[in-house]
Amino acid sequence: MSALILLSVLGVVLMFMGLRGMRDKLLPVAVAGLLGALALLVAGRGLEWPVLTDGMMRFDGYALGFSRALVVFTLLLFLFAIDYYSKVRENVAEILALMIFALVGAVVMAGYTNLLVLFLAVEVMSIPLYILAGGKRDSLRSGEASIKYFLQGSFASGFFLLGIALVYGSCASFDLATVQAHAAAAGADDRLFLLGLFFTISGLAFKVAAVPFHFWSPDVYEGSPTLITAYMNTVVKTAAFAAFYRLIEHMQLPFAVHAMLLLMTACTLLLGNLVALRQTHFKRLLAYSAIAHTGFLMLALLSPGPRTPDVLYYYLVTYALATVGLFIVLTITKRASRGDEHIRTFRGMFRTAPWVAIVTMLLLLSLAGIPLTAGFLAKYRVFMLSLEAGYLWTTGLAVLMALVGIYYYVIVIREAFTPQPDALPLRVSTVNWVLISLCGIAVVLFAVMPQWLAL
Amino acid sequence: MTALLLLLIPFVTATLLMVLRPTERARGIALGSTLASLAVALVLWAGFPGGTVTDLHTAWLPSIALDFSLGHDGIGLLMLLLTSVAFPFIIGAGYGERLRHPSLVNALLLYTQCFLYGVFLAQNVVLFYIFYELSLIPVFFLLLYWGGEHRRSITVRFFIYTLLGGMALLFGIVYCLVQPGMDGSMDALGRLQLPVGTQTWLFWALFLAFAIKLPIFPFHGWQPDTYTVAPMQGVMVLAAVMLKMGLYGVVKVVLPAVPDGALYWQRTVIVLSLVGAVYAAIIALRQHDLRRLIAYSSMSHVGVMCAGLFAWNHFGLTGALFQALAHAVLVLAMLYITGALKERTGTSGMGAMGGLKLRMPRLAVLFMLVVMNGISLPLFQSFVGEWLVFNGLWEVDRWLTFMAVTTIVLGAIYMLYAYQRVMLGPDKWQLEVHDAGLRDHLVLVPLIAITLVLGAYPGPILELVDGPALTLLSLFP
Amino acid sequence: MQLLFYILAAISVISAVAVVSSRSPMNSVIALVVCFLSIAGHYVLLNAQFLAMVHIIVYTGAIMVLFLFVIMLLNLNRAAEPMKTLGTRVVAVLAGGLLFVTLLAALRHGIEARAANAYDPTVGLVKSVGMSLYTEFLLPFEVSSVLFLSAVVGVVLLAGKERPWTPPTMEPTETEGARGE
Amino acid sequence: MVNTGVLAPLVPLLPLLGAVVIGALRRRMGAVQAGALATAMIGAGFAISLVLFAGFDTAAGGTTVRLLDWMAVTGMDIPLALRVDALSLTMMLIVTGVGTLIHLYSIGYMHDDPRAATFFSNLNLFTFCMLVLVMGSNFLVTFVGWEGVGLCSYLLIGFWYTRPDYNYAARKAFVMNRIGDVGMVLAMVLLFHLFGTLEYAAIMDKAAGMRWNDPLLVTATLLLVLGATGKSAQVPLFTWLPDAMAGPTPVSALIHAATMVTAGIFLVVRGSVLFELAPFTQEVIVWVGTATALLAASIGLLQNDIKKVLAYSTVSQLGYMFVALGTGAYGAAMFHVTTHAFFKALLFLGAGSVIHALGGEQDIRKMGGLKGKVRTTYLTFLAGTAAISGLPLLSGFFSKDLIMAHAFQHGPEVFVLLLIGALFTAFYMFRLLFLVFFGTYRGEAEPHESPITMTLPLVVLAVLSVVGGVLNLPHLFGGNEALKHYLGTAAAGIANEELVLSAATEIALMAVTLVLVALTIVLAHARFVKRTTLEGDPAAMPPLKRLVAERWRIDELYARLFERPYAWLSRTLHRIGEERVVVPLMNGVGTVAIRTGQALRKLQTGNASFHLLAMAAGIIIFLLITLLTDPR
Amino acid sequence: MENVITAIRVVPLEHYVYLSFLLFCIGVAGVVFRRNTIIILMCIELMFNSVNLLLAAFSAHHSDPRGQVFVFFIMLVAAAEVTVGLAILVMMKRYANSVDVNQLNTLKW
Repeated sequence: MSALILLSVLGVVLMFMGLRGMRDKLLPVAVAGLLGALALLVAGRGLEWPVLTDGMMRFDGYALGFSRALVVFTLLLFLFAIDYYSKVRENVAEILALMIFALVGAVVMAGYTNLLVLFLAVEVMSIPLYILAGGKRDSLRSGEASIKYFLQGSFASGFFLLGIALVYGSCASFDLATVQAHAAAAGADDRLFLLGLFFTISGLAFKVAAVPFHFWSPDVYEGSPTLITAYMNTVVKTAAFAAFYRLIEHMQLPFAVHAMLLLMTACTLLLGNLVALRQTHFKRLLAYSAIAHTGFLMLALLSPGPRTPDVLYYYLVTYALATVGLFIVLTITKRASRGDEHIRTFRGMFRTAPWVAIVTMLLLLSLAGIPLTAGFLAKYRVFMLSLEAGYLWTTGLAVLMALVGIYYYVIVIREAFTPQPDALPLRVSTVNWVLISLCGIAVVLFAVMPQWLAL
Repeated sequence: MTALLLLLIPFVTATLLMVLRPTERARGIALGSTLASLAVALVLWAGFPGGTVTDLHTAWLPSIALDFSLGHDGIGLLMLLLTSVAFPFIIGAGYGERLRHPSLVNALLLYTQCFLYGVFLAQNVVLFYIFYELSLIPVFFLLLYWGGEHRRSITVRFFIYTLLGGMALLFGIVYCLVQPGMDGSMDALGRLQLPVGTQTWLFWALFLAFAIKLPIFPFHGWQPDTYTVAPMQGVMVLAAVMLKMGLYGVVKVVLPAVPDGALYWQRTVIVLSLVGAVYAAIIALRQHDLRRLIAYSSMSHVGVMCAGLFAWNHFGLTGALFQALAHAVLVLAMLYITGALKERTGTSGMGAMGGLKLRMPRLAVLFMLVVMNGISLPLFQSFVGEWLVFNGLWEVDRWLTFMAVTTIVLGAIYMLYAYQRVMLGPDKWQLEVHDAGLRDHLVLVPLIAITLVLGAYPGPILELVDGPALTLLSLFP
Repeated sequence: MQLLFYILAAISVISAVAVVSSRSPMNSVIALVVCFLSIAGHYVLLNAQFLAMVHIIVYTGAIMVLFLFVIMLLNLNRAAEPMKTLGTRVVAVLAGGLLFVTLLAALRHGIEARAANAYDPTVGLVKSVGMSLYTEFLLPFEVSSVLFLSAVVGVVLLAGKERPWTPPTMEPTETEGARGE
Repeated sequence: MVNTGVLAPLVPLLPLLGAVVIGALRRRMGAVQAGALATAMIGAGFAISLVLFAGFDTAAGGTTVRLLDWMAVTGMDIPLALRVDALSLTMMLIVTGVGTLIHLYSIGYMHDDPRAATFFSNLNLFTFCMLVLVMGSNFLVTFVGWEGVGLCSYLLIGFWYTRPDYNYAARKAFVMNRIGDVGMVLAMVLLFHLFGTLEYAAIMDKAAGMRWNDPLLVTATLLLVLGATGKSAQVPLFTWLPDAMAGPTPVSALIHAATMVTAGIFLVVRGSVLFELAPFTQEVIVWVGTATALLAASIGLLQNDIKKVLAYSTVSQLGYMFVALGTGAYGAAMFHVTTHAFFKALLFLGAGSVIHALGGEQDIRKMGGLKGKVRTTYLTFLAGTAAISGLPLLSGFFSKDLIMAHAFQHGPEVFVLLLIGALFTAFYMFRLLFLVFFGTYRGEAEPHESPITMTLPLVVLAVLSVVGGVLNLPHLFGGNEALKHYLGTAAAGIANEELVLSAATEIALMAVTLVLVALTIVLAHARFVKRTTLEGDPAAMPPLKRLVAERWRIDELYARLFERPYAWLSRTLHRIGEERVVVPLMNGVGTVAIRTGQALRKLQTGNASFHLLAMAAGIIIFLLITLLTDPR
Repeated sequence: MENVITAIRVVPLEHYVYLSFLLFCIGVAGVVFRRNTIIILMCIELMFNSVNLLLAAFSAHHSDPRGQVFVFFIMLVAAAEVTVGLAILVMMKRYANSVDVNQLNTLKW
């Protein structure tokens, strides 16, 4: 809780610093604040304030682990922002403040125990993002991303609310435990509850961009500023999954909802991977691949067991690390090619910047799930979970789709390692170099020592 | 701990090569490393007491059935020896085909070697899988960077197609691992005893990877193109060693885990293998590129080996495993000669050759000796394996044996035709080429010596596989 | 009493349809105001006086005014929107209708939610809602402050300083992206 | 007592050593050095064989010398082992004896060839393989030699490798042999599963327990026959042998006359126990042999290439041996093998001498009247011709008549057919003799007599051809069939054979044969000496004659039936199998995925309204699915 | 007052639920149907309000104030969302000179 308050205050402070025009001190302060929050989370100080949190939130190990991860992601992205915003002076404070506010929402999402809090947290996280997506003020595409995100997000919120309302109608409570107990007691017979659960889950499925609620994600990913795309792909996704799993963790899902979710998983896997096959725009490729990874994560989500949170956590963290690194690489090539975001700009990278190319390869291999990268272990554990749960066909599909996934990642690797005589000279700032190296090493390190990434 | 050395020597050398990039001495260093590995492997062989030797066992991630446990039995040792023997020659071939960035090439080759050792040493299924997939990556880059025409699409196609099997294998392995009582060790696979219905479908999940890797008809689509495009050393790795991973996988994973499934599909697989063997042998006749010819010939040989494995009896198993070594030696020599010819004529297309014996009598003799092994004349290594396989197949079905035996005719047809097109006939092109030199002799003579020695006295190798094969058969319901 | 409910319901539905179907945004806003007022009536019927008040203040008072304001500001009152084709309209009505029918069908066996508590007429009063809000739901209340803060910052960021019109930066066209390899 | 364990391996190993040494030093060795070394090696082998022969105790039956473990896995123990018994000793003596002579001859014949050393290396290698073949103690070791001689014949036929047609002939020979080998391999596999061993001695013991006419045994023997057909150039796998005349003449003599082609005969004799139990197979052998004998002899009538005539004659004679095998007359077959080795080697070497004399000319239409110019060659060639035609008291007379007698005993129709074959033989052999040595010289090159290294072997062989009959002199002529009894100690089948014809019948048969042969010779004399008739272009001949002159068009038939369809199959399989099935199968999955992706991609229209609609539609669809799957 | 109180008992819960559903679906149809962004925003508000009504009805049914508290929060969120939405709208109008959602389709496929 203290971390949450620290973060909120940090956001306000950043805002005021922006008003005061203290542009140069913004990032140091923000990083310091985040480190402070992380320290509080790690130390476990003031986790729960009974007056505030009783019945609303609980900072159990699950919430704590995810909160730490979320803060770390934000921290990495802020470090990335040092370079990303090095030439920009206007509105940086607002953008950073909004990111912090969204982080507050995300942290709450990881620890809620009440549907009301969940709804509020989702909105607290989403509303800043609607704005951030349009953060590039003079870019039409950024604006388009913003409005698409907003419209679809609000629309989905409507369904989400309907769902919570129906659940409330059925069990007269917003309390997660009560709802879960109700699911076990009367879930199968209660149509009202069934509908409520369906719509609630739809709302969350929108946040994780599962088919058919994925339409926003490619457009928004592509149009948003890269930093924000990375933010969505890491913090938002992680928080959404944390919340999602928290909702159904102890819930005995009605058979129909369960079947629907499996179908949704299958569709997500199919669509995300197959469409990504034809993408040449790197951000869009990552957007579709994000949908694809949503599919794998949902497969894990649907396989309840003592290890599921661990697997989810591991998957999300390693996935986020890989994508952060790749987004940084993207900005590097984008700059060198004056705004081109297609994978063709990767060509010749091995010649001009071998280390970047190798790290890119590691990150992509991790996303693809090739052994000795964390991505492999993540997928492996997901498959293990889902087969333990007995989803033979869905797992089979997932495995097949993992293969499709390998194809489009490998295409990118191929580009990076194809010699190009007039390859663009890449300039890599020190911070970015350190960051991508960190990501690259991390995905290998966590593959060898996955126990370091346990909840 | 000696086994760990096998992993470490190539790995460390490769990393050093990557970092230090010594252009001139890269080949020499790599060669030294592979020879050191060979020495280690020979030490392992000398000290091999039989049974299964556990070299190293470290709990790594017991929660997901992943242990770092290394070991070997006779079959594993055979594969280790095969790898160790093959790699010095593969590196040596690099002196002929001088690729750019020799340090990188050799580093990639050594990484491959390391991962291959891993595959053959792994005593944990997941570890096996990890190494199995990893071994593909250096080869991918080798093809991508140093391949010939159309390498970009062909490389990716090869990679994806191989991984199609890999993913199926992953699925199958995970399915096995979530069964109660599985601790992830290779031995435990043999104790699974899944229901027959499950085994029938699980078989394909496990087998597909190896079927593609080997490759078995009709999963061989990737092979001819890849062999044509890849740099010679890459093809050598693929054909001589990586292909054997397929056989090893069948023996170590498929047969123990799903014996009933294997039995259920036995006919299908044998028929596919043999149809492929005959089919490839027929097609090989019309190939105009030596490498494509080798691709089909390799497929033809592999078809017989795979049929031997699935004969699921002692002769078939030992024959197929012996043949694995024989085939490695054969294909190394064939490819080396192709490389030597390409070095001299600038192509591996047979249309641009002919009458070369006039110019290169020594190479012609060496080639002839290799061809003799290729058409499995007795007293050459290939014959031993094939004879055993034929005997194994006989116990399954006589007509299948007949099919397998026809390959000795078809093999002779295309092999001799190829030899004629390359070496014999009038000196059409008047190429100014030099005859086989010291390097060529250093590579080819030992290879031929191995085939002859083991062809006349296969005892030491057969001894290695005899015991494990019996153990494997005892799993048979 | 029941009659009152049905009258209000009819008003709500008719005005809601008007919101959707009217061509001028201004008419939509007015219809929406009517709709919200009828909903406030429902709240009164449901004995939720506090809610009714807040509803009127927030929605009719603030939100709708905001809408009007923006419409005036941007001069959107023309019915500039090209109507969609018949097909789209049919699809849209079908979508809404189908959803409704599905929802009704789902509940065709009636609603079995048993009342959780004994009837208490004071539930909807300010005191009871306030107690709940400031004790049990203190955290969300605090968190909503962050929500508003971010909304404020967002508005500043998006629509803040009016700057001279600059054409969008030249970014690579998307046609490239559509092409496969 | 001689130490068989040491000496026996030396016999094949010495030629092997010679082959390796000469091969390795082939560029530093001249024809004479290489030839001398090669001859010395094989001569030493002959000497050792003689020692072994002398020290061989027939009562012991035979000695097995185990050299190495070979196919040694649980359940199978097939060693590399040699067996010294009467049969192998006989063959060893023939191989090394005739081989020595041919080697010696080659020194002269190959004198001018720059690749003489390679030739001698190959020749030595061949001898090694042949010795392994005859000395192998089990089928598989025999198979080593079996394949080895096939390979060597490939190498030697294609010796002049710049000629594509020679290479073709070489390949054809090898592939045809290989077709036979399929049968051989299958037979060995079958026998192994039948008996659990491939050792001749053990099989001989175990076969006693087999049922008569056991279908498996019949199959195995038929497969062995298939192998033998390939190696011994029987119908239908005989076409390679005439084409194999592309090689240097000594090779033709060694491989295609004296030794290699008799391997099939040898194999059947080795397995005689099995064949005795499979009468169906024996019947097949008889008819295959008869057909071969007749067919080849008929073709021989109209051939103009001196070596081709001899080649068809070889095929024909092999047919006789086959008939002998089929009738159970293994001793007779072996006897004919021996005598045939003498006179056919003699004839080939003589032909070689003629060719050598004429500077490479092989067409008999361009020869004639050579008897004065190459006197030794003429005389020896005459001896060979007389022997093969079966003129009385020459070696061929005894061996062939023995076969004919057995054939008569088997069935008069076989006898009649063989008799026709014998007449054909006499006719074409004398036609050859007359056309080459009589009349007037029709060529251009200046003929000269060959050097002593070439004529010496001719003389030795001529002597042997003349007196070879004493080896197995029948009772009728006061002999005791020594060879047969000697061989009987090695192969049980031989011991069983017995001619039960009365002496009168035997004499009658001989008389008929002799009279007819004499008449044939007179006819030949009339046609080719008094009035030299030369065969012209086959196209101008009457149909049947043309068919015979064109070798019954069997080559064309085979080309049409097998070679061309096979090439077509190869092309078609590649075009259809690879390009239409396998590659599309592999790419198809990917293409389907990419197409689907492309289609799904169109869903993302970028139109916000559409996205909202799609979301709503998605919700409705999933809601419906949920409700429909809900059990209630 | 009494009359009002009894009304809750008189009108069955189902009717409130159906009414909210109907309003919700009209809102959904509107969102799908209209292209004018500002009207889409209004339709979304309509959806929110139908949920509010539903919650209020349930709250009354269960005699539980928490449902009404939720409504209160929904209003807050709706207010914030409308603010942001209108700001985005203004921005859109400024750059694209239109409020037609379908004018924005540079991002696709």
